[in-house]
Amino acid sequence: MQLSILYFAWVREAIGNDGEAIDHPGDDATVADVIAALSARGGGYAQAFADMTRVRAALDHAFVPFETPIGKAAELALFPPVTGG
Amino acid sequence: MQLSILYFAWVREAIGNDGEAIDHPGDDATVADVIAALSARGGGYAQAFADMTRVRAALDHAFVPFETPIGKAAELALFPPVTGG
Amino acid sequence: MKHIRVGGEDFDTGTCLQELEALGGGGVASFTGIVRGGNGLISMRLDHYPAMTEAQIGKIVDEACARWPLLGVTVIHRVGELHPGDRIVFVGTASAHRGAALESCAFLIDWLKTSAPFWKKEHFEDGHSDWVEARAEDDTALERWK
Amino acid sequence: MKHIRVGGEDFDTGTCLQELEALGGGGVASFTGIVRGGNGLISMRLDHYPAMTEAQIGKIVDEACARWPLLGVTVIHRVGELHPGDRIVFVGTASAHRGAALESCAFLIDWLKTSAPFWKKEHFEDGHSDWVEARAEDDTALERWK
Repeated sequence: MQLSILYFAWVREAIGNDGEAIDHPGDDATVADVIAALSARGGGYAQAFADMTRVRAALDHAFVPFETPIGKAAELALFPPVTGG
Repeated sequence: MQLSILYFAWVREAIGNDGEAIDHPGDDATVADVIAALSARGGGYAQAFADMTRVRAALDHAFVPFETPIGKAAELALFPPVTGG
Repeated sequence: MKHIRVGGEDFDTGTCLQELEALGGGGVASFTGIVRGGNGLISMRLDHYPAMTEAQIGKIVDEACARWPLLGVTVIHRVGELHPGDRIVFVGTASAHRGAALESCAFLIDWLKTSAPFWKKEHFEDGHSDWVEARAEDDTALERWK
Repeated sequence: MKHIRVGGEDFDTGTCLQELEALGGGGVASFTGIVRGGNGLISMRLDHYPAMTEAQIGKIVDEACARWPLLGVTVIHRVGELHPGDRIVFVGTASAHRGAALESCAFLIDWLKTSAPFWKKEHFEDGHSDWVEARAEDDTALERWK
């Protein structure tokens, strides 16, 4: 089973990719765990997640705090604070 | 010298007149004095001014409290609280 | 831009908005008041005090411009006979920022309700008619701006 | 009436208002957000998260309908490339009473600013471009609705 990860705005630009599929980290893994694993790849990933106060997450299209378990979710999106309106 | 008096809404209907000119009551007379004199005429006048909490006044196109002296004003308007908008 | 109009004619709220949108600000707020039907209302007549009305609206608009950095204000108020669904009043404001536009728009309509010399008389199906009474909640609405 | 639209096309704010004015309410409030020029801004690109955007706006609209007695809500948000003077967003509300229309309109735009997945990137004359930073004052604006 896989987890789709989507990147938006400067998170996307830093990573150089709209998104990717990773092996599902398990129901108990948190959003923070996934981000830590991505960040450990270094380069643009490390840069994108260097300051987590500037990052937000949505799990299956709902905003969530980083400590939220991935559970059965299929899609995790990582992006900066929104600036619409 | 005369003072124009204008009536609006149900004040106008009670008095049966859009307005009238009266002899200027003098600079020191207040709006309340003028209303008392009108009210003393009885009939629709007494009815219009029976409950002064339901009446408002404007002197030369500015809202004023009843204790305001007429001064050099040329136009006094008497009407219910406004209900526009 | 300060645009004040009092008269019997209907107005196009889209055109009003477009004028405000063209002023270079980042936000335009508007409020449109409409005659509500129901309770057997057939029509409504709006009287006003012509010599005072535009002057008084002008004062209210000036007060809004003193309180918020506005690029434009439009106030249109109809008088005469109106029917359910008719527009009565339009207030539109343009500002660099949304807070100023939204707050000044609310301020203007609250003040118009309580400080501009208009009076409404309602006519009903059963033949009776009543002057609309001023509402205490309109005075309450005004308190927050003091 | 709940009307939500996210897309690249411009929209006619007059038509939006007319739809809301026709719902039988006594008050229609609106806010239009416009791309501000100045500071050498040439254009702006609005990105969003399509799978989430309309769902999230729908939640915000539902929340507004739960808080105020609304007859209609329209939210339109543009995405893609926009230029100074272009409309970005429209929020319109209709209610029996002005307070509900005005407050819910302010609520909706405050929430859209902070809770709908849009991101703006600004492009300037001198060639540089920047992602717009979220503003602390937008979070502050939200606090009053909590």
